[in-house]
Amino acid sequence: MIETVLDYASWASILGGLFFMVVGTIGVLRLPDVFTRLHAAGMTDTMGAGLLILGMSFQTVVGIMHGETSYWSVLIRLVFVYAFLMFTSPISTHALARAAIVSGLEPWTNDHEDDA
Amino acid sequence: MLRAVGLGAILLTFWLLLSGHYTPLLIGFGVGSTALVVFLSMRMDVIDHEGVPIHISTRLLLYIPWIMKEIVVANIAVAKVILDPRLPISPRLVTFHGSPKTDLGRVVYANSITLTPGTITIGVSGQEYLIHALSAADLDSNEQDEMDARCTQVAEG
Amino acid sequence: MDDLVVLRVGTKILIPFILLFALYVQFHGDYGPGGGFQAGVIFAAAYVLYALVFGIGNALRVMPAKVVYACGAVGVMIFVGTGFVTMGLGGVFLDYNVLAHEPSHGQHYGIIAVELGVLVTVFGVMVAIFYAFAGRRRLDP
Amino acid sequence: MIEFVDVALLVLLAITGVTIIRLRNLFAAVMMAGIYSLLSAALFVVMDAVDVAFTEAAVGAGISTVLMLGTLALVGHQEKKPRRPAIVPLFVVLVTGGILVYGTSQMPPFGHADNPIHQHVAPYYLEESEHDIEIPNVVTSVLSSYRGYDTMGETAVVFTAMVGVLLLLARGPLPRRVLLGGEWRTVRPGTTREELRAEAAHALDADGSDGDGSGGTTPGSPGSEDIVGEQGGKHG
Repeated sequence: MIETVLDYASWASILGGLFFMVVGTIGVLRLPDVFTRLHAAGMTDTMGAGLLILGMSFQTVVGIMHGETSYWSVLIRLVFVYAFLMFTSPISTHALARAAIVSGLEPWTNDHEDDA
Repeated sequence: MLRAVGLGAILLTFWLLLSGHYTPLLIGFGVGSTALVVFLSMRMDVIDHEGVPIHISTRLLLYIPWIMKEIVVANIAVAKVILDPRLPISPRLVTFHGSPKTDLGRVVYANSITLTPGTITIGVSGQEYLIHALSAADLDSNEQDEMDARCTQVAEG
Repeated sequence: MDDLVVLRVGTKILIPFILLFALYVQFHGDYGPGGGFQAGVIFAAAYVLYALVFGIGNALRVMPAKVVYACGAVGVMIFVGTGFVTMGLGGVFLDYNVLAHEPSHGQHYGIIAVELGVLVTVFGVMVAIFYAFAGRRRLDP
Repeated sequence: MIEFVDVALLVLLAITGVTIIRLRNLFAAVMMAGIYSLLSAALFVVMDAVDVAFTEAAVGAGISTVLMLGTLALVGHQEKKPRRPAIVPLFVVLVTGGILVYGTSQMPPFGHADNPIHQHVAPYYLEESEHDIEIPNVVTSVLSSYRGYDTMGETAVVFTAMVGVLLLLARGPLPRRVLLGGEWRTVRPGTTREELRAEAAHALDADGSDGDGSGGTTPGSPGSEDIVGEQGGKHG
């Protein structure tokens, strides 16, 4: 019973992660300049990869319930990967944005008449 | 010195969690590797209150659930903006004043801002943060104040 | 404009873990993917990251160029030396069976020794090439 | 399904390769080369060659990008336009490629169990390494033990690469020119930033007048020699 629930949750999570990956990619293509694109790219890092890893963790939990003790190490590694991602993603985004602004790139702006 | 021992303990735990093979030979290699890495880190001078922030670790762990919630909320907001056919963005550069005073607190705050999509920290200079925001809605001052307060609390107790 | 605090603190926290991960890859090459080449490159990458963020001057202070050049040579010597040790123990060149009473244990020790040689060489060579290119112009942040 | 993934990755590899050829900006070309390595690594993973994929990801996408950027810092980052179209090289490349493609028609089918490569020593390695060497990863036992001479040769090749680079480039780090206290001066190699800072602060204290002049590195000034600029800005 609980395994079925976990399995469904895992697939829902993986599909959600894929959704955010695709939306992030669309954002990279649609948005006008490097700074705004970094917002979209950050989305694939935080939410897309995060949900994918969550889904995979559910799968390993299902495996552990079936008695596959070797899945523990997979679960630990997934947690490490996520922690690494959460730690490095903002730093690399910051470094990229900083490099862009230091090299003299002007952020794109629109005439914001809709909201001030 | 205490921090070096702390770093060694953390690294050895990291090794044992990754390894999964608990033979005397491999545990011995783990101990040796940890010693080598701690030695190199001391030579590189990366062991200090910034490099090994064990004093804030519990508060940082307590901070994680809140920042996760913020990440989810911000992601959904940005996804809506991207999928909107009109693409309602109004990017702008703004300067914030943040209250964390220590370097560690400034890093936690800057990274929290970058982690929530919609805002990116471009530069940190003293207590001034140069932020690039995707639209005005991402600059909700209540939320930023709360994040500011929480980050200060994480880093400075 | 800014004082690079994010990069500095982030790198400080990250470097010990990357170094340890490289050694993990080195010593678990028997059980999963990994080995001397990969570990040497990851170790060198951590070191290059340090040099990029803290400046080549600091990197040279941690590990002078001569030490790095020596690493490149010492690794090959470890590898070849293992071969000579096996010859001294009555086997042929790089025949690890003679390294212990049980042939399979001897194989295990021999593999660990030569992989260590590969690690040291690859690390030394990568950092030496980095020094050679980056040391000629200032790379300080 | 696996074939579909293979083909998709190969198409992406081909696109990346053509893009690298057409790019004149070498920085962009280096980035594309990193992408190329990452795609190759993905392809190796699909083919179950995780050790090779690991190496490719670490070397190709990781450190060689840094080394190439280090090279570009020395040689500049814009490729010169060729003076005339390279007809003869194109012809040679097309003929060679055509011959290679023709050669593949004689090759045994991909991944088939009866292929010659699976008939020679591979079965012995796969069956006996567990008994001979008793470590689970056959790749390591083949690389380090069965084919130990080859790996020794590879290590020697890596060492030779270092010797070559050092013969060409290393006269030791050259003295550097930095902007210190508002004037350019030469510093010995190996000077740390802290030492430079201390010296700069000293120089500024000596004549505190130009703290404003050299301070204030603005976002729009690329390559501004920052060390003293920052320090001066904070000072004044």
